[in-house]
Amino acid sequence: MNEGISAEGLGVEIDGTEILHAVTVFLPHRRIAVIGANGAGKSTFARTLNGLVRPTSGRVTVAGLDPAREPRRAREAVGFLFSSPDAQILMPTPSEDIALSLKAAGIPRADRAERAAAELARFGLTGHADQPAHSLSGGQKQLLALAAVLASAPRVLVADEPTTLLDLGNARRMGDLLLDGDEAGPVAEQVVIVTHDLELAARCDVALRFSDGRLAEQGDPDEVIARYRAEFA
Amino acid sequence: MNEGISAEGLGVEIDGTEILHAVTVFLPHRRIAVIGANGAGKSTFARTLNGLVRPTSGRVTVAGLDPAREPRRAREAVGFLFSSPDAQILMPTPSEDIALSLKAAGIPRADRAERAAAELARFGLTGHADQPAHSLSGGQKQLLALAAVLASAPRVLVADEPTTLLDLGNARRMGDLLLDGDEAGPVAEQVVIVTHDLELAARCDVALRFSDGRLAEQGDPDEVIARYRAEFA
Amino acid sequence: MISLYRPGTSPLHRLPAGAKLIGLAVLALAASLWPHTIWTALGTLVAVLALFVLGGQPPSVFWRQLWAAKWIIVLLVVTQLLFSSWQAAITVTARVLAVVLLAALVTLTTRMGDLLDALERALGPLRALGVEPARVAFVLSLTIAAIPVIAGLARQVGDAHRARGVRPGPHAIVTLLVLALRHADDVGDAITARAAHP
Amino acid sequence: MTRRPDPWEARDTARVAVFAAIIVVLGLMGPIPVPGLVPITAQTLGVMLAGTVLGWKRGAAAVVVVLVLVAIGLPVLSGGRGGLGVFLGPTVGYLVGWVPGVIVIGLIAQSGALRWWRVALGALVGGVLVIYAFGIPAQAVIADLPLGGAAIASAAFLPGDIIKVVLCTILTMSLYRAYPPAFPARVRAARSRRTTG
Ligand SMILES: Nc1ncnc2c1ncn2[C@@H]1O[C@H](COP(=O)(O)OP(=O)(O)OP(=O)(O)O)[C@@H](O)[C@H]1O
Ligand SMILES: Nc1ncnc2c1ncn2[C@@H]1O[C@H](COP(=O)(O)OP(=O)(O)OP(=O)(O)O)[C@@H](O)[C@H]1O
Ligand SMILES: O=C(O)CCCC[C@@H]1SC[C@@H]2NC(=O)N[C@@H]21
Ligand SMILES: [Mg+2]
Ligand SMILES: [Mg+2]
Repeated sequence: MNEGISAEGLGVEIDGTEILHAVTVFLPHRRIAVIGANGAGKSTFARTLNGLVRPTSGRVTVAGLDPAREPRRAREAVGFLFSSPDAQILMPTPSEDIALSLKAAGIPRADRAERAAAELARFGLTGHADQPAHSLSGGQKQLLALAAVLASAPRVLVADEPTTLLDLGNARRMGDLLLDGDEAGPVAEQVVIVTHDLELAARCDVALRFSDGRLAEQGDPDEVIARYRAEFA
Repeated sequence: MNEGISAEGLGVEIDGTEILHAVTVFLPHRRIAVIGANGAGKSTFARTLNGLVRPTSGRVTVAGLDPAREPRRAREAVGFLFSSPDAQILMPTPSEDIALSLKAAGIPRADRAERAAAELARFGLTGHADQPAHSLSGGQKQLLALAAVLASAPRVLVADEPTTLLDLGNARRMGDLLLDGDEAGPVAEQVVIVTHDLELAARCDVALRFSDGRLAEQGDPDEVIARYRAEFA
Repeated sequence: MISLYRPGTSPLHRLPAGAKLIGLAVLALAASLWPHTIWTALGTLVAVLALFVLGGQPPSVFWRQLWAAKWIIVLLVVTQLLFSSWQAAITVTARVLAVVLLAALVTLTTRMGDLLDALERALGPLRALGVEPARVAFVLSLTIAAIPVIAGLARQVGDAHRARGVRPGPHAIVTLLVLALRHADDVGDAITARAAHP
Repeated sequence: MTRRPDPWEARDTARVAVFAAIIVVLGLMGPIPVPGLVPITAQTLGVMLAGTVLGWKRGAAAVVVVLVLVAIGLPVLSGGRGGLGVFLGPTVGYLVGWVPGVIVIGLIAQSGALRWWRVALGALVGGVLVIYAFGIPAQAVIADLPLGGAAIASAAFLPGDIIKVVLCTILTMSLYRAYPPAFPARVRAARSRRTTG
């Protein structure tokens, strides 16, 4: 079963400024969009979900875990896709990069090569397994980053602006993967997508809108987005 | 008068691969959108306009100048805005950064401080003139980058994905500035915008679509965009 | 970043990395401590040339290695001529070159991974001092992956300068450092998020 | 705010790797051929910056990483050189001296609030004196020179290295103004205490 994501009076203060303030929300939905202005606190909220940022007040639970208390287990359960693929590709070649995730997930060394090959095949990267990762195209890099995150089979996937700099085709492909999965099924039980791409956000089951460190609104994506757009019309 | 941008059989080859192939186009329009898939050659085309990339065949002229022959003069006439604002901030504080552009434009030292202050005021950055430039928010950094480019009053402005990572409000503001200018008038005689943001592209006077290093299509933005979208529907 | 290793199947390629490293240490020490004359020094150089042949390296590779050592040659010859004699210049230069080229030959015939493994084994005793071999291997891979990214950032900074009509002087390094350190923080977060820190 | 004393986290590993990459990339900019035949590179400037920005521990780690990459055969030294040969040539002492050098730079430059004179002193003592203290004797032994002769030979590096000390000082202080988070919290705290209090 899906325990959902829940936050209770979640607050984050860094160097004396309050970045996130009293966020309370329960999200059993499968696909969650997070939208809002620059600096509204979207990324900070996303980062509390896998313990990259620790709440300074309140608490958050994801997949039945408290990331602040059990960061290691939370990171196994919650995969995180960053917007810049360059920073996420940690190893010189795609196959080594996937192998790194498998190692972190405790897969024995003997099985890693085969699993890595399968993972790369799933994202159409087989032909690029051993070429220098930096020579991949932007779209391929973003797919590799996703493959590396999914290699450890997280239950929840958090993606922070996953379609930035991607063209229509690549953005569509990334969006389809995140929201609908592929032949192998959905990518995770729950997917949280932080994005400025409102077309992508509209395809989720629920949308949260942050503003000035607060959760300003949540609900049906179309309505939340319409009101957000209206503010800037 | 506006001499327009023109390319004749423009080709670029790097390390033996052809990145841009026989682009011929004449653009007297004030606002020009460049769209197309990742790796299609959009940025490469944009970079030939101010001589950052030299054509290996054919030629291009901008504002009556050939950037390959007169790169210095072309760079004075053609401002370039990159997508990553961090890479464009060349000095520790906003006011020093603007002053650097003024210096490059040959403004005497005595006048620079005043001009820099005026330029910052134009973009609402007065309060941040002397704080560490990299502590500005994403939207403010992008505005600073634009202010630094405009400080030398270029005749043509080329912007490569200027609204990436910006929220709706900031993207709108940046788009309005680039396309319509502000009280001080339009930002330049001609504006070239390379973008994946098709709403932004739709607001231009003409759209070019690149594909595989070739100019695949040019014409009315709505039509060019509609056909581009149709391909991925 | 492409290693200087040149793939092949020569006897030297097949020798285990550890053996080559020990051999290099012994031969280098012997060649350095031997009281050379012009002729023994040149002879040592010729012997190393013979080893290049044994290692399946064409003459062009030998010349390229010599060319790479041009500063060393200049340095040695000039200083010896200044402080000693022309005979000493030849002897010392030949002796040092022989050792340098011998070491280069090990690099040319040994895979990076094998050298790394040998290094990891050598590092074993340092574990007591808190040096984790797995951590060392991780940071090395991380660096190899980061080099092209940082080179790309340097290109971006150079372009941004040129586009604004400013010559990218030493000051451009500040912008490069800012970009690189931000990148490092993102990499750090990605390591944490992927639970990849050994 | 209280901080645990210097925990080594993923971010530190990442900074070490990225700074090692910076040192490599500065070397790729190629040697600047100077009259007098000495290739002067920006690489030693990278070593100095590693000390002033990262501090002695992370700075030393970054330099060691570069040396290990050299040893396993990557062309990461200026002019695309690398491999074990470098460690048996007459400049090996300088190269090995980078490690104690960067440690001394870091210890001096970050011994208190960040000040230009601390940075300059650190770069001069660690980046020049210490590196030469290792480089000159090694050169004397390997190139069979009297110590004085090796010292005179190394003087060819001196003008370049003095310029690098000056640059390192300017760049470090500029970096602090542009991006304070580049420096460890301890250094920033010391600086803001001194400047505001
Ligand atoms: N480590 C930090 N130290 C200090 N301030 C921070 C830190 N991280 C975030 N902030 C600040 O907190 C605020 C919220 O940041 P956050 O990254 O969560 O915004 P966001 O909604 O993701 O914005 P964007 O759309 O630009 O990505 C911003 O004002 C930011 O400057
Ligand atoms: N300096 C270079 N060396 C080698 N290849 C290059 C270089 N610059 C660009 N390319 C290649 O040329 C092609 C076109 O690149 P370009 O950056 O112009 O594409 P783009 O249309 O701007 O793509 P995107 O939408 O991803 O920004 C790509 O395949 C790219 O890898
Ligand atoms: O072989 C190399 O590339 C590194 C050798 C060390 C160079 C030394 S470090 C001090 C001195 N200053 C320089 O610019 N080069 C030498
Ligand atoms: Mg964000
Ligand atoms: Mg582009």
